[in-house]
Amino acid sequence: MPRLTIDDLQKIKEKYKAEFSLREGGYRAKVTVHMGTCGIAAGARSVMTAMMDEIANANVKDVIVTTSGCAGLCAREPMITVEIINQAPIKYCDLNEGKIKEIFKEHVIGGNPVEKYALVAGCETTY
Amino acid sequence: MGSGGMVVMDDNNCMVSTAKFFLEFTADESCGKCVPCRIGTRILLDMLTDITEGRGNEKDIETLEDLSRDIISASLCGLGQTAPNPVLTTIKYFRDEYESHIKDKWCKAGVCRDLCTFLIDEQLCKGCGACLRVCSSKAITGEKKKPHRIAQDICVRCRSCYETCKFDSIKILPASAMEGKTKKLLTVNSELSTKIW
Amino acid sequence: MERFRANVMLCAGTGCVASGTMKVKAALQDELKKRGLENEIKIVLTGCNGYCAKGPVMSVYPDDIFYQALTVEEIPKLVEEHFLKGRPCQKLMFKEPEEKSPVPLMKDIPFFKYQVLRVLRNKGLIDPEKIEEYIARDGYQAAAKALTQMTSQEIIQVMKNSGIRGRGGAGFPTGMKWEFCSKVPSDVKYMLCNGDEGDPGAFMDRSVMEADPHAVIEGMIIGAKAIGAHNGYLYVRAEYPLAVKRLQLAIGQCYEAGLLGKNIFDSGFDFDLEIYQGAGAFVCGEETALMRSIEGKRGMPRPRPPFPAHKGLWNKPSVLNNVETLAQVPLIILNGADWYKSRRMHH
Amino acid sequence: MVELTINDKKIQAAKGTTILEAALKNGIKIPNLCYDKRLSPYGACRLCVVEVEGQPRLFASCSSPVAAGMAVKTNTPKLRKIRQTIIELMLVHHPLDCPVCDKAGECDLQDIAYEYGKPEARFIRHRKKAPPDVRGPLIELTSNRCILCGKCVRICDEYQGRGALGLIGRGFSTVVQPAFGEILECDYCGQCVDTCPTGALLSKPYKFKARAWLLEEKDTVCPFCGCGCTLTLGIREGEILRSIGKENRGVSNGNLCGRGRFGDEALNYIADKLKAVSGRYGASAIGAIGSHRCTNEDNYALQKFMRNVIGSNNIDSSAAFGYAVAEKAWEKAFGQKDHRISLQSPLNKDAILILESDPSITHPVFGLNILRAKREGACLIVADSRDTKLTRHSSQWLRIKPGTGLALLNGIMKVIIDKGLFDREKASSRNIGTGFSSLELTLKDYTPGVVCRVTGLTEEELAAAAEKYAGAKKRMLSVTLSITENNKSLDILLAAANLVLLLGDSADALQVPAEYSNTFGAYHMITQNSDKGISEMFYDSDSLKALYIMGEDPAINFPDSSKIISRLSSLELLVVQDIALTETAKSAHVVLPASGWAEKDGTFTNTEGITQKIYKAVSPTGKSLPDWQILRNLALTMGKDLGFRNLDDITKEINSAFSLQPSALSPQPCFNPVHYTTGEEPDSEYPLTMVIRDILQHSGSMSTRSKSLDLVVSEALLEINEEDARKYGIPDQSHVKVSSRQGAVYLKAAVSDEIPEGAVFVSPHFPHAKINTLTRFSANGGSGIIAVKIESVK
Repeated sequence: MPRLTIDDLQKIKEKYKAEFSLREGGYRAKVTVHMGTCGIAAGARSVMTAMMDEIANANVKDVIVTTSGCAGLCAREPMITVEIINQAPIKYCDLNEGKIKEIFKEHVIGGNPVEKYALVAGCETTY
Repeated sequence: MGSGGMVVMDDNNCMVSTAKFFLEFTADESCGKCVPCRIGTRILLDMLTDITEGRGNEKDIETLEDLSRDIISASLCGLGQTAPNPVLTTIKYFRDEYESHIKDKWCKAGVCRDLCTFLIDEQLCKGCGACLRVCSSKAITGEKKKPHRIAQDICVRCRSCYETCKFDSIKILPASAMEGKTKKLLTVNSELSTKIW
Repeated sequence: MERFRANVMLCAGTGCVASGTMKVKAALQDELKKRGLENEIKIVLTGCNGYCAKGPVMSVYPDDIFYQALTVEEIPKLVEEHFLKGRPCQKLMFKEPEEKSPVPLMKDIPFFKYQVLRVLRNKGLIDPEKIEEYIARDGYQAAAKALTQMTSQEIIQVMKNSGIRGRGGAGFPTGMKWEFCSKVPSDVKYMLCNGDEGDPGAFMDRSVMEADPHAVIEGMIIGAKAIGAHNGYLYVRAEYPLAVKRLQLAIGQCYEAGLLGKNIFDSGFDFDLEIYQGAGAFVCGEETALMRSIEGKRGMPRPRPPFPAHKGLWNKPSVLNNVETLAQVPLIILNGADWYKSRRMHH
Repeated sequence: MVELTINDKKIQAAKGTTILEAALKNGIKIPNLCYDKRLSPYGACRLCVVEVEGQPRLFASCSSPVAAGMAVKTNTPKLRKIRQTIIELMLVHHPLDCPVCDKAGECDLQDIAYEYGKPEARFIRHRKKAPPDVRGPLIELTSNRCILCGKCVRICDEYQGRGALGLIGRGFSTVVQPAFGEILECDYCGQCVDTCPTGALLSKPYKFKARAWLLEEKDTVCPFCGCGCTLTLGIREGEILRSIGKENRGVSNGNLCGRGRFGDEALNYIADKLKAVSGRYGASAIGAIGSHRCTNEDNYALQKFMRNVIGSNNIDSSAAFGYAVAEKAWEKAFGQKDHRISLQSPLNKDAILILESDPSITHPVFGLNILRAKREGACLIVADSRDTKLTRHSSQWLRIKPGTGLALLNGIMKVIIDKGLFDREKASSRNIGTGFSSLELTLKDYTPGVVCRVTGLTEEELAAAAEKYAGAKKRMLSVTLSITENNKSLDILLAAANLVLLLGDSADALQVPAEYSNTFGAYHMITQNSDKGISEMFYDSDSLKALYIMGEDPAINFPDSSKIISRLSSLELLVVQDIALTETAKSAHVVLPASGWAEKDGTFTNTEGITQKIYKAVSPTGKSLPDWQILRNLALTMGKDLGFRNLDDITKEINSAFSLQPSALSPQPCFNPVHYTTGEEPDSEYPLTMVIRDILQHSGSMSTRSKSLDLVVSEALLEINEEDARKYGIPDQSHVKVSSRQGAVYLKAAVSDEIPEGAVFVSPHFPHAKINTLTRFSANGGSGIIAVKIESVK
């Protein structure tokens, strides 16, 4: 490691922001991928990977991805829940990678729920 | 202790033994430079040991307090100046425990092995066998659903049965309660039990 | 940069390590790899969480699920259920005695719930062996501020105003202690840290040194600047090998990053720091005995005066602060005296 | 200064002093056991705690500085109670073995316990039972009695800088022990013993000797070095049982070294032995040797010690081999005492005759004047077997065979008489004692032919020398004589005196310089009027049983080493008082270290009889003391006082006792005819003649201890003629074994053309060469020419 300047301290802090928003809970949005047996069978895994890729490509640091069990609507899997802090959570269903891109762009980043894919708003939060 | 830490204890702890524990530590850790700390803590420890082993006498509490105060005033550093605190505070708040150790030779918490006897109250014992299973020295005998008994000459007074019993049927009595009877398998009847309680 | 969706903060304090943290970690790594999750789930070893009785413990972020009493056998199931299926494993969660339902979140467990972490602000949140993680949590900001924007007098004034008192037990006002020493003219002074925690059953200093070594070092840098010392010793008992190791690593990282040594933050201020391991005498936690011990002599207290602020280590003006006291210093410098005062415990 | 009150008494104290110091200074007693004013505050015994008004805590007065306005109370009921408890605690484990403890009666712990202790003990515990550590030779450690005040450890480390003691262990099991628990490896200064407040550290020699209260205490000055520490001797029934340092007494203020503390052993031993020898054999069995290296005062003190304390008149110095011989000749020939030369005497002389000597080496400044006289026109005749600086500058070099100077002198006188080169009438008038006729008769046989055969000269050379010398107006004849040279003796001085008288010269025409800077003084202080001299003490009989040697090394410097060493080792007491451990000191029963000449004041008297003061130039090394002080203290130990307390006292006494002016004897010159006798003749077994001569760079065995002089000449050399070297197969710088009938030594050969054939020269100065192994003693001075053989050592 080279000698640090005061600016370097800020840069390091910035660089680790994503990691720490995970741990400290300082994130703005949380995407929960429902990974019950049904979800996995329906392709939840690739949906989650797509969401992770979107986040990484956009270099967004205040969005976290988490998983949960079956959301209780196996027929409509893969499903995700997007929670923007201080807004009602939105559940999306029948997802694929393309829809994820759109949801990420419009909802996660833009803050406007993508109504055409949405199942319901204001459902219970996950752990 | 020096750092102002806190230790939480309940009535399963004998306060004389607790004071003794801290004095063991300070007597061992005294650097040996100044007289009150080097010799005084050692004397305190010896006296506490005597009390927990049944050799206490009536003047001891007064002597402990007096010596403790002198050690605190005269010691060179914080070690000696605080080492007697456990003695003083346990005497202050749990004087009765000291008194029962000294006068009745009875450690009510059952910690001081020379000052207690564990007996099973036949009326409370359900014969569940829990105590029998935890007894490492196999001192407890008894048939299922019938009151169990503790063989006093085998019992090492480890307290395991006491902690295990869910029916409070195991009582801690002074060692003298069993004087002359230790060779026999004994139970205690509730009459005796209540009398002493 | 890799993105992980979850961080597993596995406790690597002395207690948990003794209970098997390292075996659990290996099992976790194996299992995550087996499930193809190794690039999604990150394992971080942390300092002590203060819950050694039920170790090894770990918490999973972002969910904040707290697991306790982990065993190698439980790991495959845990990985499958939690990390793959998103179903936290109830069996390994904390249960109140006499209660049946588990408490999944760390923040809901009564033991943790009411804790306001200041000294241990980074406990369980950072990897104590990585300086970057400390920096990411505002580490060395206070040192930067103290070294480049504040005079010694200003630092001391903040300390005095904050009302902080020594956390080693005697409770002497730290600001005053620094002020006494700063006023003694001398080319050589020493900034010392007392990590000789010897009380039976006391591990608060150990948990700071293990969980957040940089906080102590940063406190020492600030203190050194305040009193005008350019040399420091961290006196740590040899019975704390993990604390010694992490402090040693941290000091090495600081030297590499220029946070110790010459001309820190180009402020012109030099400070060298090394660890001195105590041989385990309780009395060496006493200020004057500790200094004699560093001098290589028999660790025995000596009468005061002279006070260490005038004649301490090698008869030079010295300040000795407790680990916990020093770990608070960066907070006070960053947040100000009033902030500290408003949150101060009543002594 | 700050003002405070102690027990309501107003007190001024310097800033920075401790409460205890301030109190003690003002006569207020505060009990303490770990305080020692020489050491930094320790604060361990806690007995000195005091109350300070307005302060809740007690202050350890030994470590708390005074402050203005402080109100201190030192003896409140609270404090008495605390002190009582502390003493009670100390006594829990301290064995109450006062009845068998040497400390009892002067034990600080005992005293304080008496004052503060209480009759009943609340705590009865096991006492410590460690056996005493008696392994060290002088100090015994009984840790059972130790109260761990740490004074011994600190005085050793902080004050003596030795650090031989340490505290080992922690808490209750702490003990004082020698480092690493091994045998006490220390300076044996005994400071720890004196500072110990209990009987934990005790002096082993004093153990069980006397109860403290039975001792009579007398202060004296320690004899062992220039510090002059105040010893407090503990005396019982006239016997010194111990010596200790007491605080606030004398210059040393309680500090002593091992010499002072345990050294009374040495003086006691000497005193006892001297008394025993004197009792059994009489005082005449005790002898003493003084030294030209010591001052007049030292030598005076020695003779006074011998004569007044021992009652023996057996005292001598190495002057016996040189200056004493000159003195004897002087008295015999001229009826005068106190022969002295004048360094200026060669100047303004017309003829100077030097016999087998090289004053330019032995007395360089005198030699320079001889050379100057030669330059200014004097005829310098040098008779010497060896090529020297003087022979090279001489007008005539008479290269005689070694040791034949006497024959030469007789030959010269014969020529003078035969040729009538003298005033017969005047010579004949000197008829007191042996007359001129007797001289004439003796010289009858010394015809030029005989003399030239003996000396190896030609008759012309002999005649020319005689004529030149006798023909001069002002003449001077000089011979040097010393313990170290073996080719001259009393006879040659008498012959020289005969020549002086024959030619009608006054006594000062004969110049025989004393050997060393204070040979003259030493002779006058010591040798005069003694009963047994060196010859009786060493060579003639076995009557001597005890010998006190001051500043001399007979085993090296006196002839016939093997005899000397056997005499020394047969003595019942040999005391050597010297500045270094000499060969002689190696056989001594007691060696007392004395200061060297630059380390003390005093006077030296030179060969001219001029007394000069010498001044202390450097501090004495280590534990040494001027010789006179050692003697004075020894006398005190033996219960006698030499009557002087300082150097001035002695100087005054010397001045009144001795007149260093020429004696009042009326001059009665007379001839003392002497025959030439051969020394040991070379024969087939010992074919070479060995001559011992001084060399310039050294002066006796002491100068060989000079590192710088040793850089110039560092080894005893055997100088040998080139021809002889070839003949005996001795390469230059090779090692040779030199044997005489007395013994053999090994030397390094130096092939030289300065040396005549048939002779070898050695210098006597190197102790390790042990030249005197080869020599014999001759009562006439010198050891005589000896025959030696040399062998090459491969």
